Amino acid sequence: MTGDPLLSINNITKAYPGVVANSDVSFQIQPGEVHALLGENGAGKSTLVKMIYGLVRPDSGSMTFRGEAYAPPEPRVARSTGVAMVFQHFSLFEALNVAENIALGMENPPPQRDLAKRIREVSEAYGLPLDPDRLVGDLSAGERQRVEIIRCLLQDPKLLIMDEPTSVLTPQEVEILFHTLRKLAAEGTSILYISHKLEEIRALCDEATILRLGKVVGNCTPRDTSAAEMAELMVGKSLATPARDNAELGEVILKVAGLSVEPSNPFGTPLRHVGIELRAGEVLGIGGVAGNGQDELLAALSGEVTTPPGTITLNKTPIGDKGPNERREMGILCAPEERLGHAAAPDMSLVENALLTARQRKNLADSGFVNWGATRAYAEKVIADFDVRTPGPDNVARSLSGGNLQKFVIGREILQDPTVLVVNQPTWGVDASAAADIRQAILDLAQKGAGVIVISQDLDELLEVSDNFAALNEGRLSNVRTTRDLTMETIGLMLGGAHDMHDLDEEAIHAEA
Amino acid sequence: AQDDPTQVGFIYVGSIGDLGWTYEHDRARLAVEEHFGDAVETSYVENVPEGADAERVLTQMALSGADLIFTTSFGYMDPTNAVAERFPNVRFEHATGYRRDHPNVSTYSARFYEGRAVMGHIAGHMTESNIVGYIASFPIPEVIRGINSAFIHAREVNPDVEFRIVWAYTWFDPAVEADAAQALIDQGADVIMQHTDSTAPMTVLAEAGAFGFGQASDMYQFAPAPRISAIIDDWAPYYIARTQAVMDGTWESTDTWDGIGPGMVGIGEMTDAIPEEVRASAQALQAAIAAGDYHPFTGPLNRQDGSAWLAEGEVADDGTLLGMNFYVEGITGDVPN
Amino acid sequence: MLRLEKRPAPSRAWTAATPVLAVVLTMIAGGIMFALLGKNPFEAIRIIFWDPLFHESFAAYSRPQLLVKAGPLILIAIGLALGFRAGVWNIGAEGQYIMGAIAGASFGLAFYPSESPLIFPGMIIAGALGGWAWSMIPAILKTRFRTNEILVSLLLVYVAEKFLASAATGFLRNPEGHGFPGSRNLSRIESMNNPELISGTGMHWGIVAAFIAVITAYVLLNKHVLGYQIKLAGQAPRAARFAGVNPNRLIVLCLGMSGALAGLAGLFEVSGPAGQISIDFNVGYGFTAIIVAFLGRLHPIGILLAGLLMALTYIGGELAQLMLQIPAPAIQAFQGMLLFFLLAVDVLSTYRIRFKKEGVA
Amino acid sequence: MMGIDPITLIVALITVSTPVLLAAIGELVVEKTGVLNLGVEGMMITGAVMGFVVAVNTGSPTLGFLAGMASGMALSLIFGVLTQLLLSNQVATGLALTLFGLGLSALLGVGYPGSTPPVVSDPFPAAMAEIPVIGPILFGHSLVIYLSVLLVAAVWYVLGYTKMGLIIRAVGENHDAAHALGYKVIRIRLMAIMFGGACAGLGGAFLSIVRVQNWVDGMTAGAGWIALALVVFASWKPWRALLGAYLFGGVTALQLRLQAAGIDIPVEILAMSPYVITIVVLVIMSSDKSRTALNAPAALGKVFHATG
Ligand SMILES: Nc1ncnc2c1ncn2[C@@H]1O[C@H](COP(=O)(O)OP(=O)(O)OP(=O)(O)O)[C@@H](O)[C@H]1O
Ligand SMILES: Nc1ncnc2c1ncn2[C@@H]1O[C@H](COP(=O)(O)OP(=O)(O)OP(=O)(O)O)[C@@H](O)[C@H]1O
Ligand SMILES: [Mg+2]
Ligand SMILES: [Mg+2]
Repeated sequence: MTGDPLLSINNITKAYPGVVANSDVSFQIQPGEVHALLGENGAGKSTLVKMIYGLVRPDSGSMTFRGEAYAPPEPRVARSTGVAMVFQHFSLFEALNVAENIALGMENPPPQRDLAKRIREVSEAYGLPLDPDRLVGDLSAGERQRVEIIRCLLQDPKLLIMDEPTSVLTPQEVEILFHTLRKLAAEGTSILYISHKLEEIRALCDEATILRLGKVVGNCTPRDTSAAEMAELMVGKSLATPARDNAELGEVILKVAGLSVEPSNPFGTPLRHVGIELRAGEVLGIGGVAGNGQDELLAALSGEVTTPPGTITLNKTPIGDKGPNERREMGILCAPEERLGHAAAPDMSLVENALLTARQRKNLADSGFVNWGATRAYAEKVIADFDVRTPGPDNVARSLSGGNLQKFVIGREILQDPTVLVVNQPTWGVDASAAADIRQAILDLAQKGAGVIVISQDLDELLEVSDNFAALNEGRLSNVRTTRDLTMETIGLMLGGAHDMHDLDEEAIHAEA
Repeated sequence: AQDDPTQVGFIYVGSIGDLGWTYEHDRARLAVEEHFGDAVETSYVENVPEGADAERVLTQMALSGADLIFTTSFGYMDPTNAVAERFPNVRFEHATGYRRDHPNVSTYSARFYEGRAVMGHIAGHMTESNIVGYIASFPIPEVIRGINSAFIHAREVNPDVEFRIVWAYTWFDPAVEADAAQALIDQGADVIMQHTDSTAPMTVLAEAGAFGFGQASDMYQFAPAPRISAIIDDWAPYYIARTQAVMDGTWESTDTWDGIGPGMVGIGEMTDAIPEEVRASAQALQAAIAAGDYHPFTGPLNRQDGSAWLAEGEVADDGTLLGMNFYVEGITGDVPN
Repeated sequence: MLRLEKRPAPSRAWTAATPVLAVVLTMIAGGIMFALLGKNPFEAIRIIFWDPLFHESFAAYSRPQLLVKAGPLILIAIGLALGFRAGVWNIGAEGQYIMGAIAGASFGLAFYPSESPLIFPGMIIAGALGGWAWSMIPAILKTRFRTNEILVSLLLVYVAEKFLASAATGFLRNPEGHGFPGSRNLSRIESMNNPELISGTGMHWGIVAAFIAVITAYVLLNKHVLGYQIKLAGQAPRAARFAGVNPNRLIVLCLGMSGALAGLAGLFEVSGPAGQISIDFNVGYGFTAIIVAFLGRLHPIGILLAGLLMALTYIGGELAQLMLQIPAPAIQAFQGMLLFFLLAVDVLSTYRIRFKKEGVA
Repeated sequence: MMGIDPITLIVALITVSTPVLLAAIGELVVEKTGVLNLGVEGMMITGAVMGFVVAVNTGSPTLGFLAGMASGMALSLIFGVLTQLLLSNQVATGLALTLFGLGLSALLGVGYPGSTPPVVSDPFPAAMAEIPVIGPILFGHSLVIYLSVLLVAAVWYVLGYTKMGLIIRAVGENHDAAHALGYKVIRIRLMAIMFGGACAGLGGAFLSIVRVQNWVDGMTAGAGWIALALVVFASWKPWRALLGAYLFGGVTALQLRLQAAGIDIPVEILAMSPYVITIVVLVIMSSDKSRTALNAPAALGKVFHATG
């Protein structure tokens, strides 16, 4: 590359106790360039961008921005220099409205009324419609991300950092986002883009820097590199695509009929007349944008929310009124989306977290007294069988990286031999190799005759693992379709709410894309 | 050994800065120190809750070598007797109680109702609205006795007088007492008597231009008005006498219930805000009581329900007075419970 | 610059060392305060921390008194800690303590002058039920109407205090008490007495109950599913629901347990050390127990030690008043300092202090 | 109601409520930043004693009020340092602060009980207070009472309509996100804690200098706890805190008047009524299924420790 780089990073090192998050990292970003940062979970991507944004200070090394020494002591300085960032974990305030959330991320926000007007203008201009007066808690994940992005755009950034922005978006939303980003890049804004979705990177990015264990291990031009090659660079070995023998589907084991649920929290979505028939050996994929009832569906299936008995039947036994533990005994196991705080207790050890769901089926308690020996043994088995990288079962859940905790959660359920497994977002934010492992484990389980429901927003994932597919939209479930007949576009429409494929308007599809 | 100073201990239920009950006992303790000089050493523990804590503190006091211990709250009655049993060589003086289970326990109390008779007399004269407010603490005989005594002598000089009573359910809570005073004033009272210990009502009275009386201590800082006189606890003479008795080896278990005469109940200076002739008649009443010529509960007196209590010229016996739980005729409202 | 760095796991060494460090720091700060008040600081510190345990003429008496004073604190704090662990904030133990005492005493006195040996056991049950019932008010309001339990339990303390005054001057008043407020002295009635079990040890049934509570809570929290669920609900409510814990049941259970234990403490106190229901029967055990619970890190053994330490400062503080004429408020401020230091140095067990140069950048 | 004059009742309830209201409005701001300081009682009583001592010695009530605020603030700083810098548990630290404040205040106030503070002059001429009905209600109070209402309005305005208020709410809602956006969570919380301390101290000083005009040990007698209860009662809304304080003060003042008027309701029931009525109103409010819960600061009482 020629010309002066916008940002150059020179020999940055940052160590945390026990781990060097970034070691001697150097690379450059040109004006108007979309630059990808790749690496496994824990490779040091987030740490690096937090240093650029002034949230974390490097131990050594230096940065220059537009040729000048750049060492932001706090985000304020970074923002006024022209750096904006969309965080991996949203930095939003649920109880505040959109305009307030945006004002909080600006140096000198205009008065609320003017701000609301500007939000409308900018969001229209970039095709990201947003109502400034809505509470963020009421927004879907995609809309929340718009808030983050608009917050950045209102400041005319020179460099926009995006840490895993697409993990919660539908294909349409990803398309819209990419459209926006390309427009920005064309206007001269540089973008530093982190994602585990390699195809996206290929579609969007001009350059890529690859990190492994905190070190730069390579560069590539994504357009000219295959996803497999990039994955190999990241992991240091080649990845196998999950697969299974084509299996015969068995009897219907789980039947959901006329399931309607009112949400328990003010920000929830009600479920409306959901019906599902799941057969032994089947993987049913349920797609949909976050916030369309996924959490509620999982809660209704897990027993966290109870419904009239007949709405859910397992092997012809009505179970709608049964609690989570009774259902576990009967063979329905679940893995919720939120790893920390829902599927696992953050400050409890893996041993204690093993007890969380495995008490009944693994007989970990005797007349109320916990058999800690057996519980530990089970936790160790999950760790070993699912290649969970952690120093040992006594480490707290919080100390694991997202991917590893996800493997633990999935493993904890799968090793209990469920009749039915329901997983929500099994690979959210998980790196490519761990994601492949998790998908393979799901397929293996189905192969053994269990029914699996995979709820996900990642359509590639659903297409890869599921036999049948349905879309969840505003609490309603579409008809079930066989996966192999589906194209990305038809799925996109199902997600958008066009339940009946015959009503499909070809023009609209192209207009959307 | 003989030369060792006599050790006198005091246990207080409140803090010595409360300017009320405990403060007056501590003033008397200081008077003992003053009076005897090096011959006596005193010590005290304040803010001791009644019950188990009191028993422990008393034991520690006894263990530390006290010769005489004053336990200055009614709630110390059982702990005092319990500890007295274990330390027969230590003398105990319990204020306001009635149990003397052991020969080393005495009880003492003051006939505050004598003072209240005088205050009631003044109040009856002073009120123009004919409404006298009364801030009462808890519905116990001591307080009810005071209400009755004050009422009888107010009615005596002013047949139209009415008493309005507010039960504060506290001995000492300045904010509540001030609110109660304000409430009474808002209800038309222009003279207020209090049987709670803080000076807070005085401030309210000052603002409202109403009159009141010092309670427990003189509250002279509010004279000449709103404080027009006071009932003062004066324990010093008794404490000095009892300490002397221990030193002389003449101490015996006794039951003392003293009033204006022996000086245990003091009447604070009547200020010029009281008309001359009222002052004179009040002082005459005080003198008569002090001399033993007049008993504030002298018949004819009826109970609140109209039934006869004391016949003409009959004087209430101490037993009835000690357990008094009824109003006399003319007071409206019920004694709580 | 000083920085705090979270330890991967709490340091056991520091967990043991911090209380000692805190006590030393308190001695220094408190010593300065005593010196300012014109008292000999060394003597004051010795009297507070040493004499109750080792003084030749006091120790034999005050050592068992430590148990008497700590007993109710520990009993209440154990119950509170279970709730706090589950995220159920009962700060009205004082009220439950009062109601337990009133219920227990009422039960016993209702049978006066019967000498049946069943009366005292019946009083124990009545005491626990009294505290339990009072704690059910915030529990039901919370589960039914989502009313904040902190607020309700706190306000109910004041209601209980008024009720106590009314009981002492009304329906429980000793008919032979010459009209004075206060009930009969239960500890002087054979069938209602909570006796000292081994003479000279201070060991009454309340202390026994406190030890049983410590052990039970320890087993519950470490070995039992219920204890696991309590911890889970406190740390991650959603995960607890996922694990099949019914939050409303847990609220009722935790408030009920803490209420019953506070009620028990009240009953044992009224039938033993305090002896009777009186207007000022409650002396703040319910509030002090909250501090004890936290000082003990919500851990049963920690609570046991914290309760004893609190008791030591009370008894030592009384001795300091008695022997050095240190005013009671100074002792109270001294206790406050001790708590501050205990809380402040706790940081060392979960965090490491790092000296760092200002960021290089 | 027989014989109860509504005007004097209203005047009384305003005075009765003001110390609690001041403390509550300060605590409200503290809690809005996500910090739970249970030490209100300790700060109030320290403010009461220092305010009184300074007012008596200087003869200036204004200096007294300032001293009350300063001492409340100083005490709150102990809490701030412990909880924000040393990450101690907020509940326990707050309780310890109360214990410490009660002891300290009694020490500082030795020799002052019985002293008379200087008279606080009212801002409006006495003639205005004599206007029938509205006169005593609107014009008959000391300056601090008007200040307390102004403070409620100011807090309402700042929290709801300014950037500073937005930041305060954000910090209390999600401290990690606020930190990620570059806000100094700890600094903001320390400021709020000190503001809360100043308000509690002022409330205490008002109690000793104006309402009771006296200093005695333990004179706040639980007012700090009522202030804490009011914040929750108000579901963290300033005007509701005012309403709650006046309601509580109103029932307190009313029950005394009912007794004084000789109304035939058992005294114990009347004495319990302010607490019971507060609970009942609270139940009615919280069973309303609207989103009042949203107003509760989500990070309340949680420990914040920035990594990195
Ligand atoms: N605040 C912290 N304290 C201690 N260690 C940390 C901290 N933040 C990150 N680390 C460690 O630094 C390393 C890099 O973390 P980082 O968050 O940068 O990874 P990442 O590449 O963003 O991973 P992911 O793909 O999961 O987001 C990890 O080993 C992590 O454990
Ligand atoms: N305070 C901390 N101390 C130690 N490790 C930390 C700390 N904060 C974060 N980490 C580690 O940093 C790593 C990355 O954290 P990060 O916040 O980027 O999310 P993550 O756990 O990787 O989740 P996700 O899978 O959603 O990306 C994790 O391995 C986590 O263990
Ligand atoms: Mg990351
Ligand atoms: Mg991550």
